[in-house]
Order: sequence, then structure tokens, then C-alpha cells
Amino acid sequence: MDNVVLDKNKLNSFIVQLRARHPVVAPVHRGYNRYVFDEVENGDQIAIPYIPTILPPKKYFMPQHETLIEYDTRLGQTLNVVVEFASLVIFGVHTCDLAGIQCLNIVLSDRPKDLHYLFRKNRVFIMGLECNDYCDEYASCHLMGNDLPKGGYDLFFTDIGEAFLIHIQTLAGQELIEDMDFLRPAESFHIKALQAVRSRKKEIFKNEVDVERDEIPELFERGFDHPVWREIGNRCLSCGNCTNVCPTCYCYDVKDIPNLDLRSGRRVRVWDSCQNEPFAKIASGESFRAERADRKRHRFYRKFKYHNDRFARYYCTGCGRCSRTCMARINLKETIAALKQVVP
Amino acid sequence: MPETVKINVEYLTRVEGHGNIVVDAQNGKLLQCLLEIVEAPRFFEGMLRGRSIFEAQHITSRICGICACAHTLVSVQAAEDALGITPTPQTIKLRELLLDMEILDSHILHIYLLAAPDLLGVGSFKSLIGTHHKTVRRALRMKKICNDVCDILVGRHVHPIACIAGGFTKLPAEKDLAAMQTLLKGLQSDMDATVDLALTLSFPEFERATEYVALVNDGPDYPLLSGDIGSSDGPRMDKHDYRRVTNEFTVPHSSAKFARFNRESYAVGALARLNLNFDKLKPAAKMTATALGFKPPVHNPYLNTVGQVIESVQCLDHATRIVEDFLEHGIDQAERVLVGLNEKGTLPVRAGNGVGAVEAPRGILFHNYETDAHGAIVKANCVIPTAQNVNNIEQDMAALVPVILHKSEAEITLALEMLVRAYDPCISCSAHFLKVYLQNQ
Amino acid sequence: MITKPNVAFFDFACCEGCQLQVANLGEQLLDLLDIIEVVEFREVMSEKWDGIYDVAVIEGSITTPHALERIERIRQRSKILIAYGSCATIGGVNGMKNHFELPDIRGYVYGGAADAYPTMATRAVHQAVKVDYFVHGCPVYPPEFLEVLKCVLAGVPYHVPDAAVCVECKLNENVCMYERGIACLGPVTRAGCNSWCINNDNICYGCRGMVSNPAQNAMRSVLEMYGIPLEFIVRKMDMYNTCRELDEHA
Amino acid sequence: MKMEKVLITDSSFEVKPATIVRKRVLTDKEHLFEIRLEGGEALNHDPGQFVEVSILGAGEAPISICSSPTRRQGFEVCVRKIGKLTTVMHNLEVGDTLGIRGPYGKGFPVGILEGHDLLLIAGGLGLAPLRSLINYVMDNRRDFGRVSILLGCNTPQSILFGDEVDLWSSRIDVSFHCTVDRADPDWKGHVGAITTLIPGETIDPDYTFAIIVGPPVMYKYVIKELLAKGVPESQILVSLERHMKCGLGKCGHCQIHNIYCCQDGPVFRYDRIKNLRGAI
Ligand SMILES: Cc1cc2nc3c(=O)[nH]c(=O)nc-3n(C[C@H](O)[C@H](O)[C@H](O)COP(=O)(O)OP(=O)(O)OC[C@H]3O[C@@H](n4cnc5c(N)ncnc54)[C@H](O)[C@@H]3O)c2cc1C
Ligand code: SF4
Ligand code: SF4
Ligand code: SF4
Repeated sequence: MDNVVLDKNKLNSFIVQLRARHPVVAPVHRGYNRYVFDEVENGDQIAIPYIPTILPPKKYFMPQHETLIEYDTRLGQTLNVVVEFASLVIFGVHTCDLAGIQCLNIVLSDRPKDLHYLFRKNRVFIMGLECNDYCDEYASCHLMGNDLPKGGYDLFFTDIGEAFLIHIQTLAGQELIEDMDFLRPAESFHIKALQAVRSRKKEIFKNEVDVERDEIPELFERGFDHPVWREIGNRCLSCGNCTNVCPTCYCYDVKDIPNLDLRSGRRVRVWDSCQNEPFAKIASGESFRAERADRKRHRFYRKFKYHNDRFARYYCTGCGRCSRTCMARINLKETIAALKQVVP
Repeated sequence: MPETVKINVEYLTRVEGHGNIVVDAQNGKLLQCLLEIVEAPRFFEGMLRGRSIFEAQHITSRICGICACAHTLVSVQAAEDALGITPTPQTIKLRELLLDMEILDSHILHIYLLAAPDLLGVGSFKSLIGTHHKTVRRALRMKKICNDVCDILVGRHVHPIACIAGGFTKLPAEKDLAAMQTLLKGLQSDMDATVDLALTLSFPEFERATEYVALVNDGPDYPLLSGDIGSSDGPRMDKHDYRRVTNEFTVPHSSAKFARFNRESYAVGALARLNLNFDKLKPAAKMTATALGFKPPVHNPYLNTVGQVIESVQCLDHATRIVEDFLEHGIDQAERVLVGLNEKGTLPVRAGNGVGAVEAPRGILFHNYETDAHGAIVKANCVIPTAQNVNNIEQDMAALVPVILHKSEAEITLALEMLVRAYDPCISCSAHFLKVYLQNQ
Repeated sequence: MITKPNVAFFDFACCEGCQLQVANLGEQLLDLLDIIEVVEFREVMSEKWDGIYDVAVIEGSITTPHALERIERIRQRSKILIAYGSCATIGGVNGMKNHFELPDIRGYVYGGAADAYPTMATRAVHQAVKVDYFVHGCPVYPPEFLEVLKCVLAGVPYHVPDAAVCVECKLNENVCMYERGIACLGPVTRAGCNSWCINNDNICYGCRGMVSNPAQNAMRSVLEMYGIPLEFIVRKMDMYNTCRELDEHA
Repeated sequence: MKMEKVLITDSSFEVKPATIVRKRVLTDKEHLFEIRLEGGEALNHDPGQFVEVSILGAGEAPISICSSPTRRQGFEVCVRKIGKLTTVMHNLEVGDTLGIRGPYGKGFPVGILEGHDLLLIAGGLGLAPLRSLINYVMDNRRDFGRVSILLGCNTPQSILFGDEVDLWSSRIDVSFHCTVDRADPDWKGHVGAITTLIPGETIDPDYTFAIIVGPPVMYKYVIKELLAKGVPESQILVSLERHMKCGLGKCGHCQIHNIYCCQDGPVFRYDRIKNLRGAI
């Protein structure tokens, strides 16, 4: 497909015009290091550049609290499966988060399909945004192969100085911008500028840990008893932050919330975390991952091994959120590095 | 004609906290007439010892859930006084807004849920649901709106979160202000209906002039958040001299301390405030007063409830103006204060002695903290409005009982209960602060 | 539900703020009154009831011998008993006094008249009588109270979340206080309040009590890492959780 | 943002309406329910599979199907009262309705078991899922070799399905042994852990499949005894209980390393999971 150019001073018109069709969500700044995806009304409210938002855009595909079912027992035990959704545009998604969405797409379209997720997914337009430089020291996107775009968007924006070069990847993306007469076709110098950005990035983005990506399966293959698990397990507070902010975590709990009439109500899905104490506890009281070290290890294996075995894809995007948010400063990069150290 | 009565109302209902009324009259002679405070003591002043001055607000808010915002406001005032922090004009305005909502909320609770059942002759608001369904709905709606405004401003009404020494941890954004404005606008018609309701109520006739004590200041506004201590009987005093006003003393029958200033007792609360500061009311509140036939000085304690209606109008009016003002001039978000900053001793603390004086819904409220050089509290003292009123209530009862002694025991009991309730006593507060001074230090 | 269950509210040593949260439900309170029959609620009602309570809602801590007798009597007359608010569920702020020698604190507050005011170490309600349901929080979080009440009426258990407040804090997209070098009790405090305080840019004070398996050593190292004196956090922990000691020694 | 709401069909969270057609109180903690899907639709389950039972307002819970597909029109579940759903379910009566999802998971591989000797070992409530296989075997008895049943319970009173247990023990084509942890004076049988029953069994290791269902603590010890008897690891089958929410291999609760108990199990060959730390 095509490339077009958006002058930066037209970003506002771009957003305003988009909004005429769909609500637009984008990264906004809410005080100290707090970036979140939220609805915006114009371009000025958008914070770019930004460090990864507290929660990744997955909240628009699988909200923190989500109604799955509505019921009224006066009508018996039958129920209505409902999806609450909004057709919207997510603007400014970093490449790591694009990868995160792709990861979720894969698991949740695996049979049995998660129709709630897929329903929303088909109603969200995604506009990616390239990082010309690292957001901060927590990222490991190059190691995970996500510092460059690999699909997963309708439109993709790269900052080439005075303007954004927009790569149009889908028909849906094309249609979204059809009537925007302030967009110009990209000329060869624009493409050159993009190439310049990419070659500069080559200089900046290097493996963040002294490990090759292909080595990772091996590290985990033999690392199950590595002392690093006990070490981070001892430091972990089981606050669940690392999983709740992760773009590829999708564990959940399902519960019923009756209304005050005690007859009608909703069945909701809420994000859950394998780091929480009761997560693997059964009704008789046994917990199958009672030790924090077991839970930490489980999380890492879900990112780097288990899903890889199933779906041939890493379930870490390198966004750095888990390390950024950990009050105990358990760091993903350090953990991988430690795993590489062979223990005598 | 039961000239000999023995009344013992245990666990007086529809007041905040536990109190008993004890009346003993024989052959027309009043032997005993007490308002016993039986609330379990909670030792707040003791618990504050050794705590950081920055924690005082969080802890003292828990003295009373009904006027948690007032305790919060007086606590931060005392803490700032001790630390030598001057709040910014924006902070003061927001605090005034918070206090307006607190007083409004508390007055609505008292007028509708606690006093109205007596005046409408039913056992409680629950019976009102049947007989005065719309009225109850209105009351709950009004309370909810006050709460919703507090939720936006400070996180919640009971034990506010965002109001701390130094300012606010969170400041309303423009959309928050707009939301508050909508809420307050929505309250207006219910407020009109409240005044209409008040017009239909009739109150027992009983007069006893006493001393009235409330905050006074030189500003143009009805003083609630700050000022000197004013009295109907005497000169104006600085808040630091509060002890000379309260002159607390203990009596054997009560866990609350009694207070007296220029006479045997004094009253605080809506009536006192109106008797002292009537002229500073906004026109809307003044008009309400005229409509309700309220002309200060008013010496009938039962009319405290009417005073609360007038103050409710005043607070709503004042709060609305503050919000409008912020909408017009904006909020400086840079004034947000970071909580817990002092964990590593980043803020200058000093040995100091700070006093806060705020008009809580039930009257003037004092907190006084003395800190050491590390900002730890070495002494704390809190004087609660109801504690100041108890003495006055007993004086009222002593004056009232002989006049109504010819009535049936049930009637006497009701009259006394209504009298006590008219003061809207917050016994939980006062019992928490039965204060006596360190004997052994 | 054929007949509405009788529900009574009782207060012990507390600030009554949690009871007020019921009135603060607004018009929703009327929906609530459609499904329960409030038979006693001293704060707003004069009526008394002398039958058996289907549900007794207890606010406040047990701090005097008289209160202990009273709660025992209420227990005997109640089918279901709910501890309501932190003072009742974990002792709450009233527990702070347990750290002072009792005669000392009584003397401080009452001076010579101290003996007139009998008191004992603060106890949470479950440390005095059997409790069927817990509604934590200072004050209670009204949506959680309604959840518990619905469980009571349906006759099913309510599971107090045994995950950290942090979980809700992150779902609400707050920046962690530790990122700003400020100590927060979220990691050791049980969730259920929707991270109320942090949403308002304050810290968690631990009012809901601790999770079943708090990572105490890890917590200590975290504080060390951020240069926060341990004594600071211990003091903060004490604010609500002193009575926990009674459970541990039980 | 304005949210829209639509109804969708074919979601995995949909339930099939069902009715309780029989209820038996086995003990005060365990009740047995016979359930029939609306319209007489067959559940089509394999022994060892489970369903998600849904009661609106109380939630959902995974419950093993304890009846054999060879019997009755409906299916049976045996429910222990422990939490929200199970409490409400105990209060249901014949004629009451509920919702069913499933059947889910991989049950016992009856096709592979055919032609072999079976050693069926159940502890406590584990008898419920195993009963589906036992009755299947009874109904197709000639397809199997020697069949032994070992049953372990807390007390004689807690023995579930007493009448059927009597039946099994009286059959000449079944070897049956039962043991209790704590006996009462009337108890004539064996006392002690279930592991103590195994050494006495005559087993032809090459031709025997051992099948174990019981509380988590039981597996390790029983497997040790079986291995000592020479039963190959690939011929030991276990059914594992895990915390489970969705039954769809998504919610993550039941995950053991890279397998999901709800989809890949709950029945596993021991050799396939023995190296998964924490599985047993
Ligand atoms: C494959 C499988 C088969 C089962 N078969 C049976 C059976 O035949 N009969 C039977 O009585 N029980 C069976 N169980 C156990 C049963 O699922 C749980 O007892 C049930 O989920 C409890 O639900 P509840 O709503 O009553 O309890 P809850 O109120 O949900 O919870 C009670 C306690 O159990 C924990 N818990 C919550 N959800 C689960 C869960 N899904 N699994 C385990 N623990 C949980 C909670 O942490 C809580 O502490 C089976 C479980 C599995 C996984
Ligand atoms: S594991 Fe950490 S770095 Fe990797 S995707 Fe999840 S949050 Fe990002
Ligand atoms: S701010 Fe407090 S509650 Fe939130 S994540 Fe950090 S430690 Fe946890
Ligand atoms: S955040 Fe902490 S202190 Fe605040 S309500 Fe929740 S548990 Fe209580």
C-alpha cells in the first residue's frame, strides 16, 4: 500500500476529523510518569513522545472489568451473552504494544475462540507510532524483535522531523483518512527520511541484554532450577503489578454480580494475576504455586517458554512495563541476564 | 399529674453517639437533670502522642465520621500553624468549599433524618418513607449530592483522602469542576423545597438566653473556616487562647468535659453562629431567615434546626460561587502536594504549638498539637462542639423541666429528647475527647 | 425471598462513619430497604426490636467490659453477624491504644478520674464473638458492603479478596507511589476498596488489614531500598493493624 | 466514551439450560444430582470429563460428571458444599433449573483401556469422577480384563455411593477393597491409608492400567507404590484438580507448566506430566 505525509501542525486537524467518525483514544499525560490511553478531543491533548502507558491498549480489547452475560432469573436460568464495546481508533501505539495485541489475537482466536475479544478487536482501528529512540532503560524491545513495526496496525506513523510519514497498511486505514485533504502523498525524500530514521535506530537499538533472542528457549529449557527464581521470589511482594501491566497477560476471573433485587445481574470477567495468593488455590485449600518463587518463575516461563512452545512466539514484547512498575525493582533484563550465568 | 418523675432514656436514639438523659423530680422538685455521655472512650489524644504531625489529619478524621471533614480541616490548620506553613489562597478556597459541603451534608442529615421525625410526629425516618416518601427521597438525594461533590474534591466524604497538611494531593480538573457545578445546580430546587418544608414545621416555645460563641473575623464572608473566637457576652479572643474560652471542667456523671466562659454555660453551633454573624449571610440566606421568621438574637434552642436550614442555603450559595469562580479562573494544578514527602525528612519541621479553630456543623471545634523538633506530636488536645454544649443543654433542661413537669412522663421525655436532638449533639466526638491534662508529666 | 430479613445496626467504639456510609447510599438506600427490614439503627431510628435478628451489623471495636457483655448478648440474638468497618473487623485505629500501657493512656486522657472509665485492650469483634461476614475498610467501601449484603441474603459466603490493593491500583492506572520514593501499604493490604486512597493521590494506610500471607521480609527490603525508615512503616502499619497481634497469639 | 451493547451467540460462555430430575443426599456435605439437558439433548460425555455448572447469581464451578454415559438419559454430578455455587446448588430441588457448559477436557481413554486389567483407585470425593468410569466398565465388563477397585475414605460415614459400593463389592467379576483413615466400632474393613492396599494386589504390570483420582496429597504416595509394583509410568492415569474458571484453556488458573488442566486434562498419563514440577 501507500505512504502519505501529515505535517505535524496538522495533527490537530487529523484528530478532530477522525473524531467526527469514531472516538479517538491516545496516550495522555496525567502527572508524574503517568501516561494512560484515554479519549482525546484534539491533538494537543496527546502526549508524544511518551513512555509506555501504565496499562497497555489491551484494556480496549479486554477491559479490566467486562460484562460477559446479563441475566434475570425471573426468566429462568437462560442468559444473554452481551458485548459492551465502542468502535474506536487507538492512536499512537508503540511497536511493542502492537506486538502485544498480536500476541493476544493469537491466543484468543485459538479454539475455543473468545468471541468477546474478537468482537471488539474487529471494531478497533489501530494507528501505530514508531519510537525513534528508547523510551527508557527498562525496555528490551530490540531483544524481543519489536523495535521495528511488524504489522498489526491499520496506519503507522513515523516522526520524520516536520511531519509524520504514515504507512497505510489496510483498506480500513485508507478509508479512515480518505477525505483528509491536508494529507500529502509521500515523496521520495520522505521515504529517504524514513530510511534515515531506521538506520539511526540501528545504531541506537541493540540487544538490551547480553543474550541472543534465539538463545532464550535454551536458557529456559535448562533454567527451571536456576537460583534466580528463588532470589526474585524472596524479593517479590506478590502485588501483581507486573502481570496487570503486561500487554500479553490475559488471565482472568469470572464472577456473578447480582443486582440489589437479587434476581437480575451480570456475570463479569475481571483481570486476575498468577502472582496473587489465591490464584492457584483450590477449594480444599491447597495452592499449587504457594511459593513466590514458583509464581515468579511461572510468569517468566509464560513469557518466554510455554507460549513459545504452543504458538511459536515470545509472549514478552520488551515494553519494560513489568520492570518499570515493580516496587521491589525486580528487573526483567537482569533476570534474563542472570539466567544466562551458569551456576556452578 | 406526675409531679414525681424518673426518666431514664438509655441510648438516646437519633443522635450521633451514645448519651443518656436522666431526670429525677420528686413532688414537683427537680433533684437531678443530666445528660450522661456514655460513649466508650477512644483515647485519641493519647494515641496521637509520638505520631508524626503529618499523620494527625488521618487519625483525627477518625474521631467522628459525621464531621470527618471538619476534623480534617481543623487538624491541617493546627498542623500548619505548628509547622509555620501558610496555605495558598487556592487551598483556602477549596477548603472553604469542602467545609460548605460538610456543613450542608450534616445539616441535611439532621434536619431530615434526625429532627424531622419528631416534628412530623413519627418514630423515625423509616416511618417517614411511608408517610413522606418524597421528602425522604429528597433528603437522600441531597445527601448523595453533597457526598458526590466531596468524592470529586477529596475522594470521599467520610474520612476525606486528598486534604492534607500543606494543601491537596489531588486538584479538580476542569471537567471535575463542571461536574461539581452540575451537581450543585441540581441541589437548588431541593433546597427550595427544604425551606418550604421548614415553613410548615412548628417548634416548641421555650426561651433561655445564654452566651453564644462562634468564630468571627473581619472578612466579608460568613466565617466558618478561620477567625477569632467571638462571644455574645465578651471580647474577641485569638484562637490560641481557646483554653480561656472553653475552661473545661469534669463532672462525675459524664465522660465529656464541660465548658463555661463568661457565664455558667455557653452554646455553639448554628444558633450561635447566626446570632453573631447574621449580617454576613448572603442575600439568599437572609431572605430565607426572613421567610422563616428568624430574627437574631434567637434564644429558643429548638430553633437551632431552623438555623441549620438558613445555613444550608448559605453554604450551597457560597459553594456554588466558589466552583463558578474556579471555572472562570482555572485551578493551578502545580499546587498539588505530594503525600508522605516527609518520610525522609524533606520538609522542614520544627518544635511548635499549633491551634486550629473551625466551625464544624455543630459548632466551633479546636485542635491543638504540640510537636517536638522532629515533628512528632508530644501533646494533643481537641475540644469538640458537643462537649462545649453539654453544659448548656443541661442548663436548658433544668430550665425546661419545671415548666413541663405537669405533663405526662412520655411527653416530658419527648420534649427533652427533642431538646437534646435540636443541638444535634455528636456524642461520639465529645466522648473521644474527654480531656484532662497530663497529670504525671 | 418471601419475607424480608430483619437487620439491625449496632455501634461500639467507632466514629460512626461506616453507619453513615449507609445513609450516603442515597436513593439506593430505598432499594436496599426493599429487600431488608431495618429493625434497629440507633443513629437514625428510635424504634427498638426485641426478637431475633436475622442479621446484626456491628460497627466498632470492643473496648470495655460492658461492651463485651453487650456484644455477647447481640450474638446470642443474631443468626448472622457482620463485622462492619475496620474498627470491627481488625480493631482499626482503636487498636493504637493497645501499644500504650492501659493505665498510662487512661491517665493521660482522664487524669485523676481515670478509674471511672473502665477499659480493656481493644479487640476486633471476631476476637470477642463469632463473626460470619467481614466488611473491611475505614470507612467501608459502599459497593463492597452491598456485595457482602447480597451474599448474606443469598446465604453464600463472601470471599474477601486476598490479593494486594496494588492489583486494583494498577487496574486504575495509578503510578506506583514507590516510583516517587513514597512508602505505601498497598502491597500488604487486602484489596476490595478499589484502591480508593491511591486513586486520590494518597497512599494506602492499610485500613483493610493485611493479606493472608504478607511478604514481610520483602517489604522490609523494599523500604530499605528506598531509604524509608522501617520504624516509619511499622508505625503506619500499627495505625490499623495492632489488634492483629491478638490473632497471632490466639 | 459511549459504549454500545449487543447480544452475541455461539459464545463459549453460553450455557445449556438443564433441569434437576433427581436429588440424593449422600452426606450432609455431598449431594448427588441427576441433571437433564433441556429437550432431552444428550450430553455426550466421556467418563472423566467435567462440566461447568452455572447458577445465575452464584457463579460457575467445574464439576466432574460422575455417571457413565452408558446409563440414564441425563447425567449425574456429586457436589460437595464448600463455597458460593456449591452452597446454592445444595439448596436446589428437583425441578429447579441451572445452566451447563461442556462437557470439557479429556476424560479416561476408554478405547485404550479396553482389553487391559484395570486398577481403579479413588480417595474421598475422587470417587465421583471415577464412578463414571467404574460404571462404564461395569456396563461393558467383558471388554476389560481383571478389574480391581481400591477405595479410601476418611471415615465409614463419609463413604459415598454406599449402595453402589456394596454392589461392586459383591460382584464376582470385580475385586473390591476399601479402607478408612478413622474407623468406628462397627467397621469391619481395613483401616489405614489407601497406599496400604496396593502391595496386596496381584498385578500383571504389563497389562494393567492404574487410574487414580483423589485429593492432591494422595497421588505421590500411590504412584510410588504402583511403580514399586512395576506398573509402567505410561499406564498410570491420574485426574488432577486445579483452580479453574473458564474451562476453555484461557483463564490461566489451571495451568501446569505449558498444559491446561481443563483442556489437556484433567486426565493425564503419568509419564507425560511426571517431569512437570508441581503437577503431582
Ligand atoms: C476438573 C474439576 C472437577 C471437579 N469436580 C468436582 C466434583 O465432582 N464435585 C465437587 O464437589 N467439586 C468438584 N470440583 C471442585 C469444585 O470445582 C470447587 O469446589 C468449586 O469450584 C467451588 O465453587 P464454589 O462457588 O462453591 O466456591 P467458591 O465460593 O468459588 O470458592 C471456595 C474456595 O475455593 C477456591 N476456588 C474458587 N474457584 C475454584 C475453582 N474453580 N476450583 C478450585 N477452587 C476454587 C476459592 O479460592 C475459595 O477459597 C472439581 C474441580 C475441578 C477443577
Ligand atoms: S513481561 Fe514485562 S517487558 Fe515483557 S511484555 Fe510483559 S510487561 Fe512488557
Ligand atoms: S501505589 Fe501503593 S497500592 Fe499502588 S502499586 Fe504502588 S504500592 Fe501498590
Ligand atoms: S487504599 Fe488502603 S487505606 Fe485507602 S481505603 Fe483502601 S485499604 Fe484503606
